[in-house]
Amino acid sequence: MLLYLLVALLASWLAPYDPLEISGSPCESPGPDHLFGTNDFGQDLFSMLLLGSRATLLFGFLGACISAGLGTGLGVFSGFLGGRTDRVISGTLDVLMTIPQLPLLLVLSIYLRPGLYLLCGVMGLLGSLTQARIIRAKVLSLSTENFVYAAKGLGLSDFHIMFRYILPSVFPLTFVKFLFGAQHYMLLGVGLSFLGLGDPEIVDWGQMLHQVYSGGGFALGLWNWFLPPCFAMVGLSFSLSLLGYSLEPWLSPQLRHEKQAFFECD
Amino acid sequence: MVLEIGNRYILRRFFSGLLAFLLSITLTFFLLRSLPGDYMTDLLLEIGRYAPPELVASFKHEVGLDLPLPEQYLLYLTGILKGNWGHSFEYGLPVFSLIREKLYWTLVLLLPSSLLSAGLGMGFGAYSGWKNGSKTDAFLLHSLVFVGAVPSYCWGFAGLFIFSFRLGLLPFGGYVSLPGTEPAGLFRHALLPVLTLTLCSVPGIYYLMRNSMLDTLGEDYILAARARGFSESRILFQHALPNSILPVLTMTSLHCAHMLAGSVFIETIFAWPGLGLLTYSALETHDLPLLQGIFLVDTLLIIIANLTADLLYPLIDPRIRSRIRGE
Amino acid sequence: MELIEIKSLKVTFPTEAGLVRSVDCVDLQLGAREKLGLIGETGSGKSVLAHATLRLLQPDALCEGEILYQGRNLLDCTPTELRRLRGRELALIPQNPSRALNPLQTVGKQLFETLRQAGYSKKEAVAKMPELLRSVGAIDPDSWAKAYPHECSGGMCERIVIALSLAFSPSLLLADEPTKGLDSLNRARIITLLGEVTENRALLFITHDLEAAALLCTRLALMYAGELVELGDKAAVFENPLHPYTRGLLFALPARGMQPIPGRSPPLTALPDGCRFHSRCPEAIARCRSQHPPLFDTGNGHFCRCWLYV
Amino acid sequence: MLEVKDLTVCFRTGLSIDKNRKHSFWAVDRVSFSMKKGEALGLVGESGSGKTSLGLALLQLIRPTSGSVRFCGTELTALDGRALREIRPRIQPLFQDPTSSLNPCMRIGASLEEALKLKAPLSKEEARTRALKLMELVELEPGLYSRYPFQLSGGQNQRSALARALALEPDLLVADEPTSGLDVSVQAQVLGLLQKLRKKWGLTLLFISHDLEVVKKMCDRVAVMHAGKLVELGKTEEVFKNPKHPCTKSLLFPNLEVGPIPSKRNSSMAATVTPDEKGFSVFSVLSFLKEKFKPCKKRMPPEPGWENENRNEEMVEISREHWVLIPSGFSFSD
Repeated sequence: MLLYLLVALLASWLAPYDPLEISGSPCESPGPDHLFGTNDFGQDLFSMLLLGSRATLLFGFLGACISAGLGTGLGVFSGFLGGRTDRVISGTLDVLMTIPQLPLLLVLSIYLRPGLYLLCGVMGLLGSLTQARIIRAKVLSLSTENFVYAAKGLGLSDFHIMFRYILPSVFPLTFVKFLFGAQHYMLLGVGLSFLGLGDPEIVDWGQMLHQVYSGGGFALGLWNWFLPPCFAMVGLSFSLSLLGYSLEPWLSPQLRHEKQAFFECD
Repeated sequence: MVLEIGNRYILRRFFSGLLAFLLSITLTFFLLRSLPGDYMTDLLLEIGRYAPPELVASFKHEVGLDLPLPEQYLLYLTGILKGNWGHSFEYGLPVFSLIREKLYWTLVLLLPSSLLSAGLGMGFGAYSGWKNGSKTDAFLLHSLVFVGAVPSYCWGFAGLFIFSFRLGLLPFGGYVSLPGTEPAGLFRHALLPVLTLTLCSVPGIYYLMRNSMLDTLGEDYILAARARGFSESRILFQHALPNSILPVLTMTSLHCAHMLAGSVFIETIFAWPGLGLLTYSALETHDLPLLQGIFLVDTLLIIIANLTADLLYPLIDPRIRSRIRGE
Repeated sequence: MELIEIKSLKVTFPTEAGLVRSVDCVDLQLGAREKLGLIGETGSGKSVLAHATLRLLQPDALCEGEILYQGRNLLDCTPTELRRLRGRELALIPQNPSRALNPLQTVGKQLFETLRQAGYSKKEAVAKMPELLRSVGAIDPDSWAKAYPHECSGGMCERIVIALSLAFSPSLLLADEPTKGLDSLNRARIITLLGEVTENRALLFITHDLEAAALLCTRLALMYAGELVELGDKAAVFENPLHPYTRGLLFALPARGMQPIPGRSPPLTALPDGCRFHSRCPEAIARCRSQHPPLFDTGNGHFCRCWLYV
Repeated sequence: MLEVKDLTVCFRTGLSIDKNRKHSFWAVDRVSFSMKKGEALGLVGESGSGKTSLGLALLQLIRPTSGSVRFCGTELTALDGRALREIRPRIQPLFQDPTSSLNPCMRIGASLEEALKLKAPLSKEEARTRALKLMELVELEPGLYSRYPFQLSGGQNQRSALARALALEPDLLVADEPTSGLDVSVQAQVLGLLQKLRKKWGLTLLFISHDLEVVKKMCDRVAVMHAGKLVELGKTEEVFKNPKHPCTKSLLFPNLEVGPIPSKRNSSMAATVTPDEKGFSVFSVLSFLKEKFKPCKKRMPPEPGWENENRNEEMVEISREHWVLIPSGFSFSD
């Protein structure tokens, strides 16, 4: 994971060529000049790969940030305040959730193109619906816990309770969802630009795949063209999901406290 | 049984589904009309360049563009309910019939792969949870986490590369529906896309099922059943399995519905003549009416999947049933 | 011959914080039709003892010693043999009755399954069900059989769980805190019921409810920090408690003055040297701090683990 | 100091749109009582009799459906938002499950300091010393200051919860079965502490429990609840020595056999309250009372609007400060 971030940050120094510049002859095989060869325009694939990581990572984390942040906020508000606020918010969520995300994105992308980042925002917004639902369910079960009652009994303000009591308790959940969200959005972002919806000015892995597909690299079996972005993506997504899964036990306090509980009761 | 869950509950579910559908329709309507670069204006401008203004006006009148917005909306709404979903730019055909034809081919892919992935995911998940801590469990968990981390299009590429390109066992795709096509050909063409779709949705279901199984096994009634001397297989099938499937059910139906979205990538890669490929070509040609039609169909399918899960749930879980009755 | 004989049983769990010694060298005998009350605080290892007897502990638990049931060591039994013993001979009434029932099946279905498991034919099982439910105090067995567990109150679940454990007519009943969380009315009902159903069988009654144990049992065993500290006839223990812990527990009862025992029990990972109770004991002597006392026989089958009775 | 009048808490079971009474469940039904300063009132009843709901309604943690709660002259049910928040520190709850009543993400010390800062703005140092002082007061070792609630035992947590409540120097403490989850010896510790503090601080205590022995030990007066209603109220010794209402009797002498007649009113709640467990229902009580008490000559007309016959009941003072619920139209006869 760290490796990916590092690569993304240092991409401009590491890349031997400008990815948009034509630096060699078309469809060169891998060699010392061009580590992974070149594409049908003669652009250096290695540089494209390195620089592409930037857009992909940014896309994923931006989307996840929006969805986790907004979703948690909405979920906490809706779950904690209850009553009419909750009914309105959760009712709206229920209805909005049935709208399929990808087709909507596709429709919107025609309008918003080539604003991939705008799309990413929309995606985050849509993702926050699911997030809000999950958080809300958690907050609802938390709100009936004694400690929230006790906090109300102390005379603490609602906002104080939300920040000091509810938020820390849902934070692990939010964080793990954030990681999975990042993974999901990266794949989705790459997928979208694979479908040719990307910004032609920005290089990302999906675009590379798109070029492979439309440029005939696939039919020619030029593995050096499409395998690197595939592997890069798989590696990134795998590391993110491993991180997420390994943090998942951290989610349930029972698991965290199980060992402790042994001493308390038999 | 259905009567037992109460008509009110069913009605309410239907109502919320309908609401979502109406919302999608409204959304597409406003996208169509109000955003800059909207296609009607473009179209009219284009016509206006060649056609006399009277013709433009009559066209406007025909399509209903000279009416006030609410009436336009109403017209659009009734049009959609009547099956008049507009005409595709690219194909020049009514969107509705175009989609109907392609939907069939998409379902040919979707149905087997949803059944397969639900079955495999639940089966592996249940087994993995039941044998928690064993080597099989660890192997399944790690391999499926990996499988889940690889995006569908990568699997598509890999499948094509290995089986079609290198081994030459299976066709590259591009199934053409000819009358009298023999089932073997259909099978050969559909095999890879179905497998790829399945591969992508198994890990999600598997993981949910495994967690749910682990939770269930920690419950007291499993311990109590053991204390009563029930055999392990009986505990698994009578107690552990039904209880652990419950929370997975809703997610599975949603998962299957969302496979529809995933099929865009798969069908594109395998050149399968279904909705996904249609979407791709619509995207390339910016065929908006078609895209909106596809969007509506997708919404409808997801709503149906949701509804199925909602109606299935109370049939299985008595707790939900009595809560509904309480309402 | 004794029905069940536990010989120097040790149960340990490896955890990150160290080895948890839940049950440490416990010796117990229980004759047929004898009713023994096992009393101890939370964390004293009484439930672990019960689960160990049925071999229902998690796989990572280590059991040493012997549990002889009619001369047969349960710790050596194969899973199949154990399954045949569980329910049929040794029945457990688990803690938290409402969670010990499968939420997706009606009470009747679960009873039916259990009766079938006990060897009844389908017809017999159907016929036996109302009888069994009536025996645990159901006035309208049909409506009980149709109910789902979530529709039953705590007391009702407790009765159903008792009915389930009686389906096999076992010779030993292990009741794990059956009166926990019940109000006085239900508590009285359950105690009466347990008394009725164990008339012809042995009962190991695990509780921290001293009064309930006094009502039901003939002998009492007290556990503290994983080991037995006092064992004797009910009358002897109640009227002449030997161990300072037993005395403390009795005086902590609201009806007997509600005098607290200072301090808290030691963690099971780091048990102190000497007597495990010495830091809370008002009568501790120097020896208590350094030497671990054995279980002394003070006569008349009254045992006590305390240096005061050497 | 505390005056409760006709307090009713009504839960709507499910989210039904029509407010039909059939869908409602009276957890607390027209309960009236009052408490003097420094007094300890025990509230007893079976599980499901509405004790906890009453406690929560007093604290305004669930808003009562109707009735009034006057605390030191202030009508609590009329308060809202800020005003309610300002009066809340004066009434503090103590819950049944102590571990869950403390914020799991906050150390014990931080929880105490938070409460202290609510009373008056304090510097960090000051808050710490005050918190440690509080911990000393409830006999907690200072080493627990930086521990999390899940690292503590039930008894220690209950004492921390008590310390937090005391940090606000409340006038009234509502303790809802504070020891029912604890072992006998720990219960004795916590209750002994509570008694000591009550004497020292002159706390008023509403003690909710189903353990009669404990109530006998802790309280000056005792109130008995059944099916949401207050059925008997009086001095502890008086009620224990001379119980009048059948519910009280059955609580005191649980062997009393009473037929399981299903309660009509609770039939919509069949899911949670079953005929058998509800034991003798309101109807059997009524028939019992009809045998015991002779009808008055002058019968009160039934209140219009209430279909349930058992609503025509009122508290009658049968001897000094000893109130029993009997059907109106009946008089006490010996």
